[in-house]
Amino acid sequence: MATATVPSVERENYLNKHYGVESWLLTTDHKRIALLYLISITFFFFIGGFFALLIRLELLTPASDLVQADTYNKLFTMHGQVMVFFFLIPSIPAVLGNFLIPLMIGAKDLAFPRVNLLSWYLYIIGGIMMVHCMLTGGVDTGWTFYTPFSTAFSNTKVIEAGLAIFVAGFSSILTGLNFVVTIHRMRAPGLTWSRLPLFVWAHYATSIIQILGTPVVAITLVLVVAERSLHLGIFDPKLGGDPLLFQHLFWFYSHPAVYIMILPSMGVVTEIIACFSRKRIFGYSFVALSSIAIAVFGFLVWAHHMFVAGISVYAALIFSLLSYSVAVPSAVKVFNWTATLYKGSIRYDAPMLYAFGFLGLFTMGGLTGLFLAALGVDVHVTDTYFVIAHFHYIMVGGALMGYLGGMHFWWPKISGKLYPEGWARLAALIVFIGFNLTFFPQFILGYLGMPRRYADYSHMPEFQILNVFSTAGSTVLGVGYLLPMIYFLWSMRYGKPAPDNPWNAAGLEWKTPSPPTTYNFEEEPVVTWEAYNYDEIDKGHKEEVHVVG
Amino acid sequence: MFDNFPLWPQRASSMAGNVDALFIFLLIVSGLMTLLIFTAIIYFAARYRYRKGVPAEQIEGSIPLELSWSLIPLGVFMVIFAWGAVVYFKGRTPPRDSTEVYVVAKQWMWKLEHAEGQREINELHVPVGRDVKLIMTSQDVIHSFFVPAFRMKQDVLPGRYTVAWFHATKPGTYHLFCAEYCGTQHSGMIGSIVVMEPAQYEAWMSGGTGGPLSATGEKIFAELGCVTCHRSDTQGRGPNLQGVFGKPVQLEDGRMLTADENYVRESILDPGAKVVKGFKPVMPTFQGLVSEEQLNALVAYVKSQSQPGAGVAKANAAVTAPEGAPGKGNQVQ
Amino acid sequence: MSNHSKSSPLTSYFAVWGALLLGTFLTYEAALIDLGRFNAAVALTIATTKALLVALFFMHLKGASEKLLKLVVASTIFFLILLLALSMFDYGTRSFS
Amino acid sequence: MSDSQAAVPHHDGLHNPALLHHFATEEQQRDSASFGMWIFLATEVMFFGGLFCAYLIYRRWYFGDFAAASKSINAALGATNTAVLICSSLTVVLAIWAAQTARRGLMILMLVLTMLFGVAFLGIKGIEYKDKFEEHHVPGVSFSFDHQQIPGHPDQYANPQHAQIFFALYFIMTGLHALHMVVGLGIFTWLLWMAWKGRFTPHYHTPLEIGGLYWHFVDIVWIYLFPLLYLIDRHP
Repeated sequence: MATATVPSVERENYLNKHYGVESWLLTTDHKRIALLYLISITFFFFIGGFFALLIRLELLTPASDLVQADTYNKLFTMHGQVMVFFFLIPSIPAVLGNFLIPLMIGAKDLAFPRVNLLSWYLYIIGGIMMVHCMLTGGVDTGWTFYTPFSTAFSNTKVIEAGLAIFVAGFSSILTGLNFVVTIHRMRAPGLTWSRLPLFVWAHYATSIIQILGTPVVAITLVLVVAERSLHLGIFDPKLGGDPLLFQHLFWFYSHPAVYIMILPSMGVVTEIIACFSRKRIFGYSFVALSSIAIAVFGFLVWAHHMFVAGISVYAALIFSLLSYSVAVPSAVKVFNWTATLYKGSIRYDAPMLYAFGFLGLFTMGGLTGLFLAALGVDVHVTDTYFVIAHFHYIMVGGALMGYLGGMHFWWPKISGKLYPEGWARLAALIVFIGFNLTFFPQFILGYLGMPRRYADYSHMPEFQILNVFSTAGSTVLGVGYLLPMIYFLWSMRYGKPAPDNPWNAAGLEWKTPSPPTTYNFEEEPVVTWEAYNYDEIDKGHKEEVHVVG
Repeated sequence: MFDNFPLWPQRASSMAGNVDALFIFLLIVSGLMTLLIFTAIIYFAARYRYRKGVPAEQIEGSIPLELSWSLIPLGVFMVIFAWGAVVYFKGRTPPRDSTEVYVVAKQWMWKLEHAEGQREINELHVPVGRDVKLIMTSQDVIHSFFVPAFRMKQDVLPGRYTVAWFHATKPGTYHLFCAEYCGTQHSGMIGSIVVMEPAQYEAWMSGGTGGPLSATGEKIFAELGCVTCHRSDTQGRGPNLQGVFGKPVQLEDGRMLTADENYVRESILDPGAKVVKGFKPVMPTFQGLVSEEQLNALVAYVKSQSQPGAGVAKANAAVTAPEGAPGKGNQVQ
Repeated sequence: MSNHSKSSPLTSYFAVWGALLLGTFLTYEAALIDLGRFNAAVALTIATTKALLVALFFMHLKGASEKLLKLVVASTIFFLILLLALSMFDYGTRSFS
Repeated sequence: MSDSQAAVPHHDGLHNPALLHHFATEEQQRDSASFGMWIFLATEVMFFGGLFCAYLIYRRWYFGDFAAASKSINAALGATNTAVLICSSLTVVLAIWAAQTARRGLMILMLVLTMLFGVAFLGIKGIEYKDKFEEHHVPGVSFSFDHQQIPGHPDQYANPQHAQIFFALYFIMTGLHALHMVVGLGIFTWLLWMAWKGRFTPHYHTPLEIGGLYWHFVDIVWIYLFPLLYLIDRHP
């Protein structure tokens, strides 16, 4: 770490400027709102993780002996809903994006600070509804709400869960809206599009999906609620409706939603790789444009979730073909990250370990996506554990690794404290091992034919050994996720004060104090350099050292 | 230990080889890509680790490289796509002279009925080496008919028919799963496919009771009074159903469509939706009056009316000489 | 987006208003004539013209000093058409094997 | 794409109390606000888009039933409502023009007129809903649509179930639209209050502009809803 001087007297910053509950709950400071989000999504992450552990424990033995089938169904439903809508989608955008985008573009705040606060409140209202729903019985439809089961057969709290997600959806829309306007309108002088950090590009692409995709799932949930309460027939074949219409509308959002989770993570990893290999990102403009390409192409592929659902074979053909259009920009990113390492000066600090983990897991997740996009193979592996493994490699291996990497990378900036590096490296290693142990066996299980959402597999004892591996892995993974939680909290009190730029990183956010002041910059910065100008930074730094020496 | 620790599913249908071949190809391709990327990452990470006094060398990027690593993967992807599409089309197109089995799914059981009249629950007996076509519908929610050993899966929807087919190649008993989450006892909606040698199968078949499904259908057809309008001459108020199935039909609004299982089904439940040219929409709906099983029997009956020399006698004959026997199966699709 | 031009925009406002009322009248009348399958096409064409008039003149999209807003509108329409077209494609080609 | 690198230092003396601290200039603030509203409208387009998608699919499937159901709605009321909304859009642009040209009285008058048109629209909508309610055309247990002929097929009756899907979409789409009108009336009440207080000047009237954008958008949605819902196969 760099040898910047740390002031002995605590400076005024966004954390200590005001005290009291009100100063937090009514704040319009994007950094404080980011922290509000951080606390709330951490809460939901541990709820979702608890459900996941129960699911894995139940599957340790073939019979449904730990929990009954209906409880199990509620567990995986609420695990999915909590993790997708209340953790992964807000995770990086609402915490790191909220905190960093104004800092990275040299702005005092997001364009609409009050809207930003509103979106946190919407999230909280949705979250409270979700928690209430879970405490009073829960839902058992699967996070996908497939009709007509959800509208006419399930006797659980579908309406409340649907409305909770509806409300939380508007939080996501408003976050995306705020980002797009901010990125367009609030950049510091000299900060052209080609100088933007790729983190910002990734969030811009994410916002497009949030703005254009989320309303579709919102209206779909309205239709589900209306159908369920009034039996209109829109999704009910008994009344002339088509259940596949629901699937079309649902996946129109929910496939791109995966990119809401993974694109910001890609942005985080890009920043980390550049910093820890001291290099400008290889093929900057290709990495930037591939984010946009993923967001746009992501809207073309939704029906690949429906290859065996009864859609027309021609539609299946088109959607399979289009699915590969997303694979290309994803591959381009991986190759560019790899090429960035070439002739770098690479350090293995904890954020970089997470970035390496991301690269490995995302590559595997992405490549198994090819299997699912291939029509012939998809027929066999869809709705099996193969799919579960695939999307966990993307959404947990990818998105969550990026999130944790980003949390470590920017923790000194956010909290003003250094986290314990040794523990952090250990945690990264544990997460990586635990993750693979949990989810790799599920690929094999899937190809063997174990269907997803099975509470009981006592007629198929041959599946047990792989399930035991998976459950064992999940406990390791659980430890891996608890550790950062513990040492981050520890560091807030006992951690060493962080210098302004502990990693000697490029980017405007590091030119502010750690933690930043309320309005981020004393004077509006003027950008005269390209993104990732690590050569200049390192040269300057060396000279500095030279002078000192 | 390995008895209970399989790493590859059983392979028991003609499709299984096709799917496995593509799967193995994908394993090789993605294995190579993983190897390439991981080797590069690990090598770079080790070779270019931080050393004092050795600065990073800045490289801007390279358009030829970018193009090659977008276009080469794209080419590989297109191969995968085309191969996958070929396999898929094969799996979606039942051969013309398949033996037919009607499947009715409900929470949480599979009801199966052979065209010959045998009924089964959660168990399907089929002969080895014959094409079997499944005509499936659901009474309630969406289910999915999944036989891993056959590499076959198709969602079963309420309100319409979906079709799947397989050609079993190896005698044995194989898992049948419901693969689409369908409610509390979803994981209990399992069964087995028993693939038998033809001789054994004939023996099993002859043990059954009841006439062929089309005969049941004919009885229902008479009971519901369908015969009064759908007469076997041109004088009826409804179309003569002989030879209709599988043929193109011109509708009253000028559209053309093929009279398939779903069309017959819709015409029974929602007769006004697609009226045949030259007829009045006078038929009442039978929605709610016939069960899924009765509907299947009616469909089977209408179908039997389009087999060569259609009639009850022939349909009865099917019991002793099952379809698929040489010279029998020229049913038009 | 304020209109800085000196000439009063009132003429164009009233002209657009008149055109919109005329369009409404035309839609209504056209629906009463049997045009076969073109009824829907005519109705949608008129509706789109009216929507464009509102967007361009009342919402000042035409005078917008930058292309950005037009890009937003164009891409929104693109994604909407994507949703409609790709899902309709499934329904249009769905048939029994 | 054109960017606003708007970061010109404050012009002293021109400082507007409405300029929020995090914006450098009023221009930046105004551009951000209107751009934000446009993006919000993009969201709204997709929100209605899901409904249009459902509508198009079922209309294609059940064209005759949809036509019969559509014919049972009062198209004259729908056409009147279209005209009412178009007039309200005119009064909105006139209000903005009045603000630009410092005609406070005219601005207030136009805002009041806009709101009156909005209320009239909702009133007419209410009459329509009342009719539908009395005819038992509201989906649900009391729904009934028996013996309604399909236009162009005098011997054929519409399938009530399919007609019910039409009415479900009709009520959801027009209901959602009406909800937007109510929200719009709320926004305009606030704008009227601001106008009354004299907050809008030729120099600063951003809220009026973005409120207007919203109002026009709601108008555009109706422009599509009217032919799609009221005018399916209406010819004799």
